[in-house]
Amino acid sequence: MQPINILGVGRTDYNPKPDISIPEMVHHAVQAALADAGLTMKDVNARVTASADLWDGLTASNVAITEVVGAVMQPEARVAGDGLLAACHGAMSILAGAYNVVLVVAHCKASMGDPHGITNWSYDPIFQQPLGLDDVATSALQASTLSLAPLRPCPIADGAAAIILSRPSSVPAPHLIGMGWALDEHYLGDRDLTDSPALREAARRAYTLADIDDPKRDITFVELSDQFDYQRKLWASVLFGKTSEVFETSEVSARGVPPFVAGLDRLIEVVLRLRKETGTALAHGCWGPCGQGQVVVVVRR
Amino acid sequence: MNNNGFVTAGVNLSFNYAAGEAASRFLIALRDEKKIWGTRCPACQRVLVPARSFCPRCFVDTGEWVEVEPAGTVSAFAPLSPLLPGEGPGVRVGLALIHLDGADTALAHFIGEADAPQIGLRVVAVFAESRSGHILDIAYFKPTET
Amino acid sequence: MKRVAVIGTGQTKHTKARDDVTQSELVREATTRALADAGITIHDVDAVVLSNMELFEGRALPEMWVGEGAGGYRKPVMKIATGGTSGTSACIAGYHQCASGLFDIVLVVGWEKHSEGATQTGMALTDPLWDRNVASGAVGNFALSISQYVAERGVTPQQAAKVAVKARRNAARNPYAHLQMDGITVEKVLESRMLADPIHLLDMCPQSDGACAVIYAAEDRAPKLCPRPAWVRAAVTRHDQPYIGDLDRRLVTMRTLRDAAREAYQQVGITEPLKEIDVAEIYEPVSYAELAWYEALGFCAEGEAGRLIDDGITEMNGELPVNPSGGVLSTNPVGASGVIRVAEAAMQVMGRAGDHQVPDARLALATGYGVYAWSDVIILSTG
Amino acid sequence: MTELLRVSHTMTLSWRYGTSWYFAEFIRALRDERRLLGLRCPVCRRVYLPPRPVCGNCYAELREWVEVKDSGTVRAFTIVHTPIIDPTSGQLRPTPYGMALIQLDGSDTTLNHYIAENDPNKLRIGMRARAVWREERRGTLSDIIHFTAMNNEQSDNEQ
Repeated sequence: MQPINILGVGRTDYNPKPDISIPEMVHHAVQAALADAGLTMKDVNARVTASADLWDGLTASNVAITEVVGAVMQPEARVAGDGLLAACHGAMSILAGAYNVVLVVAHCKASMGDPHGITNWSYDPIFQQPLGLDDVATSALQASTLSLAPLRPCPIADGAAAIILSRPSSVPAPHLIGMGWALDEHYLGDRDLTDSPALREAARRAYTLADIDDPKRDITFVELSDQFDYQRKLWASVLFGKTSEVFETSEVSARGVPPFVAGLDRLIEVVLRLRKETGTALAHGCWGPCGQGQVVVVVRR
Repeated sequence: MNNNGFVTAGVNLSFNYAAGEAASRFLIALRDEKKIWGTRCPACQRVLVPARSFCPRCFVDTGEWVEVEPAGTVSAFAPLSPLLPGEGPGVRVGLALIHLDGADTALAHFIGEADAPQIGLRVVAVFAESRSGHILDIAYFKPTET
Repeated sequence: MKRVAVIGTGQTKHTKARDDVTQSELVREATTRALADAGITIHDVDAVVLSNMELFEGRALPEMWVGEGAGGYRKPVMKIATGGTSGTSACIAGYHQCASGLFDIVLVVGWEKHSEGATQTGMALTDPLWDRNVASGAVGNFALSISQYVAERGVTPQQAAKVAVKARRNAARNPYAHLQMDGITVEKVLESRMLADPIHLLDMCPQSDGACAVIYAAEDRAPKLCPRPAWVRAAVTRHDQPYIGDLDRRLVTMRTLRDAAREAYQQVGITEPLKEIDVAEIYEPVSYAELAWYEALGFCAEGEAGRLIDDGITEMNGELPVNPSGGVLSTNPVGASGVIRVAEAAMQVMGRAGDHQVPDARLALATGYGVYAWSDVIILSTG
Repeated sequence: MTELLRVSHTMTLSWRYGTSWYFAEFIRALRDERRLLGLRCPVCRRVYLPPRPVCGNCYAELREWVEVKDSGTVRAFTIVHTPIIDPTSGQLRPTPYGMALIQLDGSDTTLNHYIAENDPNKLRIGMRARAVWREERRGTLSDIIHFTAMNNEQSDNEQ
């Protein structure tokens, strides 16, 4: 694929913000990204937002942020899933020739409601939801198959993240050069929870686009998403085999990054580091039960 | 409205999900016969439990209905902390994935009447006294007598 | 940057309640039909885009469960959700994904099972600080905007009823449509129960269970797979401010649809839409909206929409047939409704619309409508 | 034909919606002073009700508070006859009832609220209406019970 420029990044902190509205929170992240890119909203042709209605307690949850993302009388697509997926979609809409500059924004205020109870509604309603499954219970199931314990969930976090993508150019910004995403099966009992074929597939697609033959050799560093601390070890082993300590990752689970923002936050982390050093880096996002959805982006500078 | 900088609002809504023909037949067998059925994928030959109308991997209609054993092996286990509403203490102790004998996939369900369940434990289904055509017509799985 | 065409479509029979299938199985039914129509298998599909109004069924991340029904196993699956425009937005997203060169074949599926939710569940979670204080609902909100449109344009209840009659008569020739009312008349519409002045029951769309799928192929594959593919010529989105009270006489101005259509026409080189467009599938949740959309889409001058329906211009045998499928007024599984518009427009261009085919349709328009005034416009053609 | 089953679930969830400075101030003025506050856009000068951080038309930040009157002009109306769930109670609201989009004096947006009139022939676009308040206010739009026609079309200043 043609490389896509990452012109600017911005994010809020991820502390719980009980008194801050979603529009105001998103506004701060968008303003930060525009300032970082040295652009104004007039320069943006389209936006791709990422949010989840049940976490926001709002039907069509991007309605609340229409004005602060500059979408009035403008194009916007909204991905219901991880923000890194929204970045992939933004890059594709540029590759399609539809837009030159795309703003990608993800938000979630996990402190608003019951972020674990909500996840019960993501299991099929016939066979799994009646068991009261939630992300804590199913992650414990997954950890048991890996002989990993104890389980530490990501602290409750609120925040927004934004990036600005543009057409390929000679600007010496970090470039998005590969991306891939995939879903695993839904029924937990259909899956091999000690593995993540969806992550394998997402990475394979990203590597193919980025012309990476040997990820252990070609990738300088990675930033992984994990909603529970055991997950980082699993994702790292799926991506690079058991001995993956050469890859540094900053712990999302320890710090707390909201769901749906985490993947985009990982991409921002990658971009910030690639502004200081050259290399090829991988940003990872996941969403759904035991990481049923997986997304990988490769960035180079 | 309060002075904490936020407004609390909630919902209390009911949803009624169609089980469809395949899952209905599976649930009716639990209710009327205390039997557990799977369906075999004609492409990959796996027996899927609970029964499905199509194989998610091969995207083909499943054909043959296959009765599987009510007994199987625990392949994942997590202790339950907050029990389901109405559940008496000490009966259901955890959630598990259970590979029933004759099935190629595992069933997610409860483990009960067990002290310290571990992966590899052999368990058997305990059916609820009163059954309504629901996955909880199996009350839980308990360790088999050795 | 590749050209992209629709090479296959598939939909379920839309109806009040599909108890015989789960949401996942419903989606699989539409997917399987679209694959057959395109003459491909699920293994040929490179990526999947889904559309659904998840809170109507109370779901979180419904693609987790339902993605399997779209053959999403270990494939790139993305769910797009923008309210009522979800279906057309997903079609535009799928088009962009295919045009990007990353995927040769992209499947878009939209679905809704209103029968699984309580009435108005999706409307329960509006802005708690504002909209949630009043019981207006979609019907009440439309009625308010219609009062402005009627006052300024002078359209009559009879003219609106004619739109409702046209939709249901067209639907009677579409085997997948939900409402089949061959014997409907203007009188029956006007005698039907008043929901909110001036909207009668038969002026309004139903709530349906249903799914619809569209399959795109990129330029190197489409001509080999389909003798007469429906090429995407334009795909434009416009969103608007979040509250109904922000919008200046929304049905009268409908600035999003007006501007999206203007840009789409410019991209395709359309200067006289009524003459040049052969068929339109537009998202009209209520009869009066179709009249307002005629003006916003430039089918007629402002104030002329009533004449358009009176003169039969938009009937099946008119100059520009609008909603040969019966439209949203006959079939409304919301997450699928926008996909149905694109599928039906594509079917017309592909010559596969069966009993509701417009003869030799070559240039087709599809629109999406959502939230208070969000619009999508998509144009398809034979070349 | 197989007997077809359904599986029921009840969703009982609640959320804490952050008000931020702008809705907090709107709520305070509404509850404590029975005043309605809007925000004026520094670019297009439109006064927005409800308040918000950004004018979407201009992409400009809003900071200037403007008091909006509790009386205004009806810009749209309907009589609702079909039962609609009242989101404040979760119950169906008894029908029929009037609704209107009312442009409050001093505001450039309209407010979607109830109007105490069930006969459409007695409503018209352009008529004047004023708010009828509850005795005890909680700081929500429901502190206004409904709007009522101002038959004598008195001045904007009438309280």
